[in-house]
Amino acid sequence: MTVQELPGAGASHRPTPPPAWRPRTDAAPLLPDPEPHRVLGTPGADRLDPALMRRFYAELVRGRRYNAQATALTRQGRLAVYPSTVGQEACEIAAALVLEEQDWLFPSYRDTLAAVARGLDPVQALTLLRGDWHTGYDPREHRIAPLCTPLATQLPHAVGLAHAARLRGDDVVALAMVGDGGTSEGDFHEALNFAAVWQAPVVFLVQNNGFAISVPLAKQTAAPTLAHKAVGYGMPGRLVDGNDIAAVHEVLSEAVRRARAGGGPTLIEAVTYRMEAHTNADDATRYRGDAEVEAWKAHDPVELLERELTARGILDEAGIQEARDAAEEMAAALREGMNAEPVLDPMDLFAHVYAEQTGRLREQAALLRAELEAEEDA
Amino acid sequence: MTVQELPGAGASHRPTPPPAWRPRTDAAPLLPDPEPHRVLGTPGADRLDPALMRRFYAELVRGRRYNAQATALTRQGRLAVYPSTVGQEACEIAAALVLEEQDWLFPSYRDTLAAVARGLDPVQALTLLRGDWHTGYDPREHRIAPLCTPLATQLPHAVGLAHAARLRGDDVVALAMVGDGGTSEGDFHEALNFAAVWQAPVVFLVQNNGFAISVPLAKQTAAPTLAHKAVGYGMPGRLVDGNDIAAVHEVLSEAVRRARAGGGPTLIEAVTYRMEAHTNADDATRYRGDAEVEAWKAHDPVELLERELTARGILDEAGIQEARDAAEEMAAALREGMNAEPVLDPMDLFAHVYAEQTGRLREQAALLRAELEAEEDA
Amino acid sequence: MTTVAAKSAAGVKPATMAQALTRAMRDAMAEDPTVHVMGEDVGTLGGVFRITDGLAKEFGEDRCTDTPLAEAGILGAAVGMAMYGLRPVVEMQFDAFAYPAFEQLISHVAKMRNRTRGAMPLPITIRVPYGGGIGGVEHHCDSSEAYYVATPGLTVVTPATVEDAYGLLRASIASDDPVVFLEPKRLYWSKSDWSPQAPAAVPGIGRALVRRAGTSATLITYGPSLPVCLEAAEAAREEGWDLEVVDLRSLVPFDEETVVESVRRTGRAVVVHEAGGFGGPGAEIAARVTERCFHHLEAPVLRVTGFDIPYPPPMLEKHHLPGVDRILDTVARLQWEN
Amino acid sequence: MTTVAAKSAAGVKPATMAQALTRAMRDAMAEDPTVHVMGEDVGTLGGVFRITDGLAKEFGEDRCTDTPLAEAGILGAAVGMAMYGLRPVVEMQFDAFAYPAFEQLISHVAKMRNRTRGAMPLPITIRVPYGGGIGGVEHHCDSSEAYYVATPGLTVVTPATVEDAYGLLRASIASDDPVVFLEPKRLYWSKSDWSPQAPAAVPGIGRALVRRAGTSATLITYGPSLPVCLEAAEAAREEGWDLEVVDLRSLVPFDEETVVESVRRTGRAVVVHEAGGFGGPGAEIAARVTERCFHHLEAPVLRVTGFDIPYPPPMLEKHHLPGVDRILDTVARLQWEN
Ligand SMILES: Cc1ncc(C[n+]2csc(CCOP(=O)(O)OP(=O)(O)O)c2C)c(N)n1
Ligand SMILES: Cc1ncc(C[n+]2csc(CCOP(=O)(O)OP(=O)(O)O)c2C)c(N)n1
Ligand SMILES: [Mg+2]
Ligand SMILES: [Mg+2]
Repeated sequence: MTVQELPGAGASHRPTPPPAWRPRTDAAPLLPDPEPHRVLGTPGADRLDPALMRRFYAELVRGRRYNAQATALTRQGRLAVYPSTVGQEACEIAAALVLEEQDWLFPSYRDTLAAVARGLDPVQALTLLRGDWHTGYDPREHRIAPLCTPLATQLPHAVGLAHAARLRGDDVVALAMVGDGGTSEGDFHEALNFAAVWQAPVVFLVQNNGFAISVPLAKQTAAPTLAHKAVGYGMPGRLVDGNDIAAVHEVLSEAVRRARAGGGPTLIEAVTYRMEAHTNADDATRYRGDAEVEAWKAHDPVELLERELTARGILDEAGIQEARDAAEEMAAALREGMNAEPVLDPMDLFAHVYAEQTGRLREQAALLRAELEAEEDA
Repeated sequence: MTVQELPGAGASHRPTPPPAWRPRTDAAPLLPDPEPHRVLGTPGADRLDPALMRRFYAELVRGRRYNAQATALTRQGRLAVYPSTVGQEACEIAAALVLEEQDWLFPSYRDTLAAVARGLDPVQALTLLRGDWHTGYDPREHRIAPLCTPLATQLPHAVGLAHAARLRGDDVVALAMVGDGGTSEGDFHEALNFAAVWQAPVVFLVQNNGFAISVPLAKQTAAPTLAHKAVGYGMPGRLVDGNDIAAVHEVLSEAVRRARAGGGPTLIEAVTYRMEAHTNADDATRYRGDAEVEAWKAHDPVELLERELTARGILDEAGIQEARDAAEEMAAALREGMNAEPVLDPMDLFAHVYAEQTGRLREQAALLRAELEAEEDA
Repeated sequence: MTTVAAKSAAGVKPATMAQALTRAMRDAMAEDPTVHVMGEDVGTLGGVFRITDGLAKEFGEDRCTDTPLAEAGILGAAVGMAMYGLRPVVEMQFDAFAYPAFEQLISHVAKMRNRTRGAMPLPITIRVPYGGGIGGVEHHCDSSEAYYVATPGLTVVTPATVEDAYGLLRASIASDDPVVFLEPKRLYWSKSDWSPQAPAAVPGIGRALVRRAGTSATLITYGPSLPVCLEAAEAAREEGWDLEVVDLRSLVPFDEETVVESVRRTGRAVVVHEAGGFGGPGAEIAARVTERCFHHLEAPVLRVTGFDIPYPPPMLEKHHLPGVDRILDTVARLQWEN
Repeated sequence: MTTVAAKSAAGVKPATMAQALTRAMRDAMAEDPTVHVMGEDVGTLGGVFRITDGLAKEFGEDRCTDTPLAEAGILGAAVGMAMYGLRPVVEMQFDAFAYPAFEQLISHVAKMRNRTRGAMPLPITIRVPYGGGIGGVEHHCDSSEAYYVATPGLTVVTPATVEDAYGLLRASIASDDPVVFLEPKRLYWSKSDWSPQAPAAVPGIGRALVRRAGTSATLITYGPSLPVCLEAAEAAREEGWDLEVVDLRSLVPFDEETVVESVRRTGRAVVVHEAGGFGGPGAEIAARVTERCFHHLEAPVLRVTGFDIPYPPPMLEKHHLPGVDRILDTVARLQWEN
């Protein structure tokens, strides 16, 4: 075609752009307020529900105690490894408590506390880390996916499950937890994209605790905040003070409500801090100074709530003591549970690889059985 | 610690948040203008450089002819498969021409035209698609990475190469091309994140041509635009009319300049349209209607420029004819090159697997050689 | 064998493997509302090989879904769907494009049942068009079965006939375990007399079949190499060899009994597959068969496989693929004189 | 053997495999400015196993870089760096965390040289701590060598001694081809008298070594199973067997000649590795050795391997790992009476 054949030329020739051009959604409402949402210590705290707050407090104290007990168990050789959530209890507990019975929790390897706060027996929650089996509970019974070690790989699972529930017309929301480091993985990206395209009822909770083992956030991302990633998927991003349990719970509640109502997924970044080393096997002094840790101590999630509640007269000495007693009880039960030798059957190694054992596995099972019998005889 | 031990309680107790809280960058400058950048048909066209525009025009005409010729070759069985860039020539050519000699181009499987526009012999560019070898040229000689078929996997390569060049103090920018579908892959995410964290001199050009084979953009993402993904990595995102070569070139130039100056990566979404089927083997009528294609015909990249330039007197009949003649010459050379039987040595199969052949490969090579000799004897 | 004409009254007419696969999914979806098909281009387009043709139309886009372009995401989402009780059937567009999903496959799909002591099986079928011989360019012709075979928890199935395409895919979708279902793409258009109305029952997963009885030596093969082996067996008659041909049909579980029985009888064996030889499935077969047939063997078990190279470009692939001559040359090396 | 005391004057003192690996990278980085170490936590922390300890400090963060947490991104970026002429040494934090990088590994790292007719080799070393025996939980103990071995274009190396840790890692970094360098993590703290000042020259990649000469049968092994085999060989003396132990050192290229020579001499062989047996590297070794030693063999080549199951939890791993007794029981099955 030559220019002569064309109708009109010059500045006025431009046709209206084809439809694919238009941005489909307005980005503005998806962008996080760069100031993290807070409730405790702000006028918003006036609206706190005293009963819920007392519950939060009791769970925080219990969570803190659980962390201490689990770490003690590693020192006693009763637990192979423990990634502590000291400092992150507000996120763990809000995540557990925001869900309805029928909802699903997708914890990362660090989030045993969330599972415990959801009602899972602590010994079962720690089975993986004790080393007797890979998962200590029936995920379907508790609607808690197995603690997930390969980072971010649980996120597409949460999306798929939420999507499946929605296809079946069930009222189910999935809450998936991941760390700041985990956001760098391809699976994070793919999961969020699927969730948004499918408008799946799923909430992504990123606990930005400042570190991926030794790697600080600044080496992990150059984004303004992790919550800003949301807009790239077309879902809202929210930033919250992860040590303020009331704030985390509010933001999560809103996201869960949206998801439940068919409004699609939300990405939430909870800014918090890993107060202890990556795990008991890690030496945090190799990569961070005390000053930073000290600064965060003044922003402790348990204390933040305790101060608010006592100042408001919602919590008194007796209430505090009650929470501590309950926590001690849990700790004692946990100690007892973990001190009991787990009953292990080596033949389990072959029992669940397939629905039906292959011939090769039968043969290998027979070999091991013979060895074990010979050992017993000897 | 009890509340009594704490200094102060109530609304005024809140310590200033620890440093990790602050967003590091302001998101606003990273967000794309949701109106794609345009030059042709706008007052901005006044600033066009006539010589550069004539060059663009010649390349567009050549590019269009190249596409037609390549598709014709598939019908003649001279090319196994060809993914056409008809409608996308402005992106292909701007990408090639924006780079300096020492810069690197990372094309996707579709971007043979960009490689050709960069100066690669068309027969070499089509080697992969003809089927005589996987890559038809020495990437280092041309600073064109091999055409990349596994989607988005070339993006981290571009980042690594750009980063390496910067570490060595070399003035090299990498330009990586990917499709709208490719943005869904984990490698896209990981590459952009690495690029931003490393502030690597790399430019990502997403050609949003509306489809990933049969899948329209709406099933690929819910994002306002693909350029909005940039903010999640902390790099600027830009949206451009991908059929307006002057606009694409401007946006690319700016990004290349930034990268070269140490300003880090940019994500550019060029909105364009795949006018033909995915490849010659595809049947686009199964998933899209003619109306959409027709709408885009009115926005053809070659015509857009032709109209502008003729209206402005930058291009005349003679100039158009000259461009066409040059294109015909290229097409004739391409036909001739592709009609020549490629010289193939089956023993090449074993020549480049390792620097030094393993014993097993020597044995297999000997087997094939014996077979070939036996065939020849027969 | 009855003729096509004679059979057509009963709905039996030539059908391609592609059609049988489509039908298998269709029938599974019709019978079981928890079966969901998903992948790149599987919906509106019906897949680049048209294997899911018509499913989105018949069952809706929620049952046959065009996903975003991200294989780990596809398989990961399928894991979540299966956790909720669905039976996802995932299409990987080509062999090499399944690699991005390997972490999901190895670390989750293969391990979830075991991880949860059986509480959470994952009935996922992963369809992977594999192998060469179709003139495909790089990344479109890999025979990646070695990776799957070496991953405990996966069932690995590959049909070589139209009947098996239907029967094994139905069995795979019905399986409570994850199945990697390898579709020999160069057999997609192979034909057989076959009735979608009353598809012949075929032995299920884990059973090999003797496709041709013979006495001189056993060719052990599967998928795309079965027709080549049958052709070789025909050609071998001229050389005076009566070759038995065993079609494995499933690589995991591996039907040792059928193979061992055959090799003990013939005393000689050659494993044939397109995948590279080094560390390929043929290594396991040869090693195991030798272990169990040692004193019956007149010669070592040999292998005819793809070379240990990246898959060749289209113009050279004919040199790479195991062909009749290479198989016969190898049979000739089975120490007939001793 | 000289004593530690006697040697220490010459700088020879007990060193761990971990130290030798660190030293290998250090020396390579000092000699060649194009060597760059990268991975998760390799910089400031020195890696979770401390194998990169001190490198960031000595060479700066640009030479030893803490990357974002994304294995495909790490390996993909390394490909680009190698395209530009650097020699990246990539650390995958644990075996199972290399899986996200498999597409980059299989489709690019392994194929780039071949794809470009040799124009663009990729001298990348991928260090993967592998195997069990350290009480690690799920995903931290995989023996994934079967995947690497079945991928043409990759060199696959695994040291079993302190000397080899240094020598083979230096050779891997110096190689113009991509090397998957498998580090047996339970040998990280194994010790040997060794001088970082004058490390003994060891045979390079592609050479197996007879670690113990013997006459009754050959144990073929590598990496974490070498010490177990040596112990088994000692114990076997009581049973009257004099076992030869071959350490493969590199799985690709596989030093057939050394192995074949040994097996032809002893007439019996057992392959020992931690990886699962089905489709594992031992299958290739057994198949190939049988092919080349058939008439020298008194019994089929047997395998002692990990079971064909997902790696067990810490409390059960002892049942899974090939141990001395299981090796001896298997040697006993080598048909000594016939
Ligand atoms: C795919 C993958 N790569 C590497 C690891 C090893 N690893 C375990 S935890 C961890 C850091 C995780 O950081 P983050 O996501 O921030 O979570 P956090 O530990 O802070 O809770 C790493 C690298 C892993 N588990 N999975
Ligand atoms: C990892 C991977 N998955 C699947 C494919 C198969 N495939 C080839 S092109 C294509 C669509 C690509 O769409 P897009 O990224 O938009 O690029 P376009 O074809 O439009 O240029 C697909 C799915 C592939 N090449 N690589
Ligand atoms: Mg973290
Ligand atoms: Mg596209």
